[in-house]
Amino acid sequence: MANSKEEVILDSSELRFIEGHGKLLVKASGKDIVAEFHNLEGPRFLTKYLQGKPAEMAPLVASRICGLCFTAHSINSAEAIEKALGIKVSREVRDLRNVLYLANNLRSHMMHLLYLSIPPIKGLISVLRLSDKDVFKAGARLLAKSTELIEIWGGRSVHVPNVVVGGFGAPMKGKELLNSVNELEGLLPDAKKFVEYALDLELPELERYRLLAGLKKPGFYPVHSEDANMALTDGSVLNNQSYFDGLEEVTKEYSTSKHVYYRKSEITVGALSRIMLNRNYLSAGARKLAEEVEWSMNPFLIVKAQAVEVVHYIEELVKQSQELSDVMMEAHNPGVCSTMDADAGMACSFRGSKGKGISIAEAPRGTLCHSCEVEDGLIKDYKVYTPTAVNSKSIEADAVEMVKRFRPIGMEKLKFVLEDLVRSYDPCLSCAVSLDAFD
Amino acid sequence: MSNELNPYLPRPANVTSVKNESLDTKTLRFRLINWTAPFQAGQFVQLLLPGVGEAPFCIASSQSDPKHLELTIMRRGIVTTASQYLRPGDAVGIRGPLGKPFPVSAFEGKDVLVVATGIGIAALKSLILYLVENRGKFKDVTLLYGARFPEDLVYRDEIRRWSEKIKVIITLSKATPDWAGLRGRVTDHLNEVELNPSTVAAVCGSPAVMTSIADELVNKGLKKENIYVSLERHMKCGIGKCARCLIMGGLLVCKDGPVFRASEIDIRAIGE
Amino acid sequence: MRLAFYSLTSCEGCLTTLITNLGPNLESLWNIFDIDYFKLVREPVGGSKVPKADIAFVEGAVVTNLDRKKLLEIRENSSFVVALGTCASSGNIAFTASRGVKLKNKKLRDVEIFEAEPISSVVTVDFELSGCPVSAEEFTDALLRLINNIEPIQPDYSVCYECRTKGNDCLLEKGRVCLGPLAMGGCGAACPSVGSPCYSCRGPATEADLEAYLKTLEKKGLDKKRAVLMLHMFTGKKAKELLKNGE
Amino acid sequence: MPKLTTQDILKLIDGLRAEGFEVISPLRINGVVKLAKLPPGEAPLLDYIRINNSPKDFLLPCRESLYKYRSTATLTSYGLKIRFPTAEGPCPVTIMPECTLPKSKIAFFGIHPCMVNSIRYLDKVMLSDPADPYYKGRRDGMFIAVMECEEGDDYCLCGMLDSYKVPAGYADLMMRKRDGGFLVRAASEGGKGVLALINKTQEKDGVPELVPKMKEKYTFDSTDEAEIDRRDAKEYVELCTLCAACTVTCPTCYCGDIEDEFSLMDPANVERTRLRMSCQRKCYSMIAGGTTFLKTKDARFKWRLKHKFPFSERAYQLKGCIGCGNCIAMCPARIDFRKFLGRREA
Ligand SMILES: Cc1cc2nc3c(=O)[nH]c(=O)nc-3n(C[C@H](O)[C@H](O)[C@H](O)COP(=O)(O)OP(=O)(O)OC[C@H]3O[C@@H](n4cnc5c(N)ncnc54)[C@H](O)[C@@H]3O)c2cc1C
Ligand code: SF4
Ligand code: SF4
Ligand code: SF4
Repeated sequence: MANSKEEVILDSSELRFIEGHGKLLVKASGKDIVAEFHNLEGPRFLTKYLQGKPAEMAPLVASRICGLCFTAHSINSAEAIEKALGIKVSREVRDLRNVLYLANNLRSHMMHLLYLSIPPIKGLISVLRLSDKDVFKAGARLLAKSTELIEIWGGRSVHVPNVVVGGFGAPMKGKELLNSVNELEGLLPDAKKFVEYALDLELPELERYRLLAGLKKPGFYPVHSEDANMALTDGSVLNNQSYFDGLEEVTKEYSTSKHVYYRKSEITVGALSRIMLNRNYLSAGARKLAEEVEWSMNPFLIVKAQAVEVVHYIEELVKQSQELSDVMMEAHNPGVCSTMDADAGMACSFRGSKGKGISIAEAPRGTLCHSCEVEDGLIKDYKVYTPTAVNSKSIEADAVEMVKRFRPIGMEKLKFVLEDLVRSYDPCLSCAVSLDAFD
Repeated sequence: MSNELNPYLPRPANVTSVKNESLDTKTLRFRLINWTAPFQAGQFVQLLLPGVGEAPFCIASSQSDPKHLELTIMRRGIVTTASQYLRPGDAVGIRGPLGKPFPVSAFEGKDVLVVATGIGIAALKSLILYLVENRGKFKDVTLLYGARFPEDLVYRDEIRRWSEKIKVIITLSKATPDWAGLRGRVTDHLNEVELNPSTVAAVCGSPAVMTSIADELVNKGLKKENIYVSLERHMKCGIGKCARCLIMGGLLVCKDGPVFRASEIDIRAIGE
Repeated sequence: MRLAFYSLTSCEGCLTTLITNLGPNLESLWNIFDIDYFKLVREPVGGSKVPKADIAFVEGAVVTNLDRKKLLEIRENSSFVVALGTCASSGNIAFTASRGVKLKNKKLRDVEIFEAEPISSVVTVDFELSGCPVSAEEFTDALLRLINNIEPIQPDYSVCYECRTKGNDCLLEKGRVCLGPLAMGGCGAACPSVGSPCYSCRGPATEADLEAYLKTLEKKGLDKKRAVLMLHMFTGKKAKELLKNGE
Repeated sequence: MPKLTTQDILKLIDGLRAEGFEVISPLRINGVVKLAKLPPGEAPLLDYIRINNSPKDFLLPCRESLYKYRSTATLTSYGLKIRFPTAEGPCPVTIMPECTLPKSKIAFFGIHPCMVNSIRYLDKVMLSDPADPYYKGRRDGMFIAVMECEEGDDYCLCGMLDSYKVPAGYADLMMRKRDGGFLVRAASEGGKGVLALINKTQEKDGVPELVPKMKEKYTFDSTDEAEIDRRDAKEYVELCTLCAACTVTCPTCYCGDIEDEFSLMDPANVERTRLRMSCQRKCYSMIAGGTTFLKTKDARFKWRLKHKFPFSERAYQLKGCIGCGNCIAMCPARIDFRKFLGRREA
């Protein structure tokens, strides 16, 4: 609570280049330094809205949580509902969803790196001022391509209607999609150019120990896969359910999002955690790039981790699409893509079913959990744990550490570095808003 | 690509002069660049303003000069608003002449009554000019022109000149106190015109008004086939391919009109 | 010509749509206009976060006290305000969802929340571009018309019109409730084209006839309650008006 | 009549392709039967009743560019401005439209007689003086292989409009079902030439006319304008939501709109585009100032019928309705104009 001795030493005012509205406040009270990561974005009552609504509405509503990684939210939500209702989707659907997830993460990373994180690190007010025009063009091409993939697949470039409970609404446009993926392969040189630019960035040093967490599955670099476990950097591996049960939310009176702790302590999720945990399973090109970087628990490195992942996602997309080309081309057989009988009213087929479902996947910003409870085809409870909420605690702790170490360079300068720090986490404040913060 | 082969293509023209007629109405004069538009009274053109769009307008100049066209345009929508800003020298595109004219030879040797309300007079101007220029061919010629406010009256100078050759009656429905002339609607003043069963009438105005004028004329003993109306509809292609200007009876305003005999169409249909 | 792009409470999907779908055109947007602020793309230097603009595009619904304050400031500094997307034009899901929510606390330290409103409930809006998300094409078209003093046009057709133009099979025939006949077109029937029913994310069509639509559902033996539920989802305030007139 | 195997059909199609035709035929795409460009190697769907679109989609596309021209739009320091108001002095540019007319050779393979009649109707409209050059460019040199129809569905009404008869000069090949296969005969010189490719010669037997069975029979009393006006349509259109599916899917609805389209990349280049229009839409009959001539649902419903029957008969001596029943089958409310115009027979 407000202490008379507390003194605000840094107020970022509205954070720039960030999805949503927020600010960072650093206070000194005596010798202690406290940081507050404010989420100022308003709630949109989405999870509340879902209560009492037919189960198949969930992916549609969940999609609106975020305008950057909407595909992740739709897929997670569809999967949570399917689990709650005991619907088994075909292997093909799962594989295809995994590929779509890759495209989503690729797009989100490109958007974040290109428009949000790199320009301010370079001290620019917009990516359009980037002196190296080729880098911008390369990045823009990649972003456009990944958007195109999502559009062909999802039926629209933002808020994809094709991801539905039970699979996909309409069969894939296989040929179009494969052509597009092949063109993506042609963009690898562009990607390398862009990624190298990102890997060359000079970043501050700020190592601080904390637990990193992410999905882990031997032999894979998991993104979206139902049977992957959660792993922590202390070596523990747990199944999804116990990770989920270990999550706990804390309300802060300054933020519209809650802070999420794992077993009462701080963990960090996101690209850096994934790299730290699964580096060996990166695709060949990405692994090579990853070797050039000295990885440590420095949050600024998240930007580079994302850059490495960009190459990984492209290579994986190409590889997995080729493996799945038979499935994709089978456009005439809707059964492959959906376990639902599209012709029967879906709401009716869920009548009487009840259950709980959890879906955990590696969204661009880190591990994303959707959980739901369904009764009689209607949603009883819906919860979303976003990576940003999980990372909030780390952001604050890092900010404190930063101020402690670098205070001598002056708060005016530090302000920009601190903003970069927050942005490294690629926080999405719109996603993180939780209505429960008000309860 | 020549326009003979592709009737959708506009041909170039320049604005040569602009005349303010009233607050929201201007008469624009165009010079056709390397082409002519031999037209007859009552026909219209499609005017293309580059980057804005196309709209149909009746030619409001004398058919004796096919190298120049005049259009009187009232500000109403996109094209008409943009046209208010045209200045001499500006380039536009014109397609036309389009539509069927007034069959003026059938008017010869008869009394002719021209009834116009509001901007409708623009559609009748070429006819009036023809009547004035060939005054000897017709018996009594009367122009009955109604508007709302004194400011709305257009063609003031011309009307003064015409009135030397034909009878002109002007009436205002919302006249200001200082207005010395007639008041009321055109239908109130039809009595002032001597009508006989062979009188030919040409009418243009807003849809509802045209219906009541035509009705009134029929009541006064005019033959339906001697009453001509000039209609307005949403029009896009101007050559009968888009069916936007289809009216009752399956006629197209662009091809079968804009001039119709009241006997060809249902009078009530004019306003519907 | 100065443009500005703002975001209130939203998912920022509309601005993202513009950014990604305009692609290389985004750069030409920059060459043609003075853009002092574009959330996610260009941050203002120093001074006000709400620079003077000729046309301001505002995404998002008004939920918090901060939104309200910002919006008033935007109105004050912009000659023409365009609501960008369904959040801004009808309040989106939040409009319905925020009504009837009981919270112990509606005020945090800096943030106070209210029932969600479209921006037109707070300030005068000059034009609305609907859609969740907006269509980049419609945005471009509207922008080009606006700067030429031509009033942009809202589609006067329904989603069915586009759905049928694409030659799709009708979902109503398959026993699924689809709001196509009521919904304003312009999205290219994105949802029905992939077999998902239309939820009318662009608001009601100009001549939406709710009564006839509900009777059609009845004739087909489809669930009317569900249609009303779906209608409430995106269309927020506009659905409320439509239903009021319909009853 | 020679019988066709699937192999023969593929050969015929290859023959057409070799002559430069773009083959369009019914196909099942994602469970929907519609006319589409036939991919090489694939066989057309010949056993079907209803297609979701019609030949007009290929002859009179939903969106087509008529011509391009440079507008007076300029980039100024103040931003982009199309030069109204012309603050910078008179505009020096002359309008020079550039256009390329389409030139294509289309072969419709396996369309039903009703659809053939729709092409005849569009021909009447679009080729009457002055001919529409865009339509003409697509239509000229067309090849039509007709699949005769044995039985309609609940909504078909070609039986009562005689539109199952293929008009003279509108078929190159005639095909009909027989014993699980297809019989074929040439109906034109072009057709004979293609048939020769598969070495099947024409036998000279008389072919009996095939009259499709109608599931529902109606008689129309009169389709006069006065009669349509006299009748009360309110009860029929009560359920109409003005979604315009009836006109969109009607093979003979040709109403259009023309608009200027700009692009942000190059605003000085304007494209004049032709788009589809529908009499069920508000702006169809709206004139400047907002006056709308067709205000109500029943006025628009009647208008559609008047355009199909009396108006078309008057202008082109041809019914505008070819009896495909699409407007009934595709209407969400199943508004059935047959009931309005006529009586159902037992
Ligand atoms: C044969 C003929 C002769 C004419 N002669 C004259 C004349 O001599 N002088 C004169 O002043 N006028 C004349 N007119 C009327 C003139 O053509 C109209 O005023 C003009 O077309 C208006 O064009 P606009 O672009 O200004 O209006 P628009 O902006 O096109 O407005 C037309 C109406 O249609 C609506 N509209 C337009 N496009 C769309 C769309 N895409 N979607 C939805 N709604 C739309 C608008 O809301 C408006 O109500 C004549 C009309 C005809 C048919
Ligand atoms: S309208 Fe939809 S896409 Fe746009 S900001 Fe709102 S939720 Fe996002
Ligand atoms: S699926 Fe929906 S949008 Fe498409 S025609 Fe049917 S009701 Fe209309
Ligand atoms: S009016 Fe109906 S039945 Fe007649 S041709 Fe058109 S869609 Fe077919």
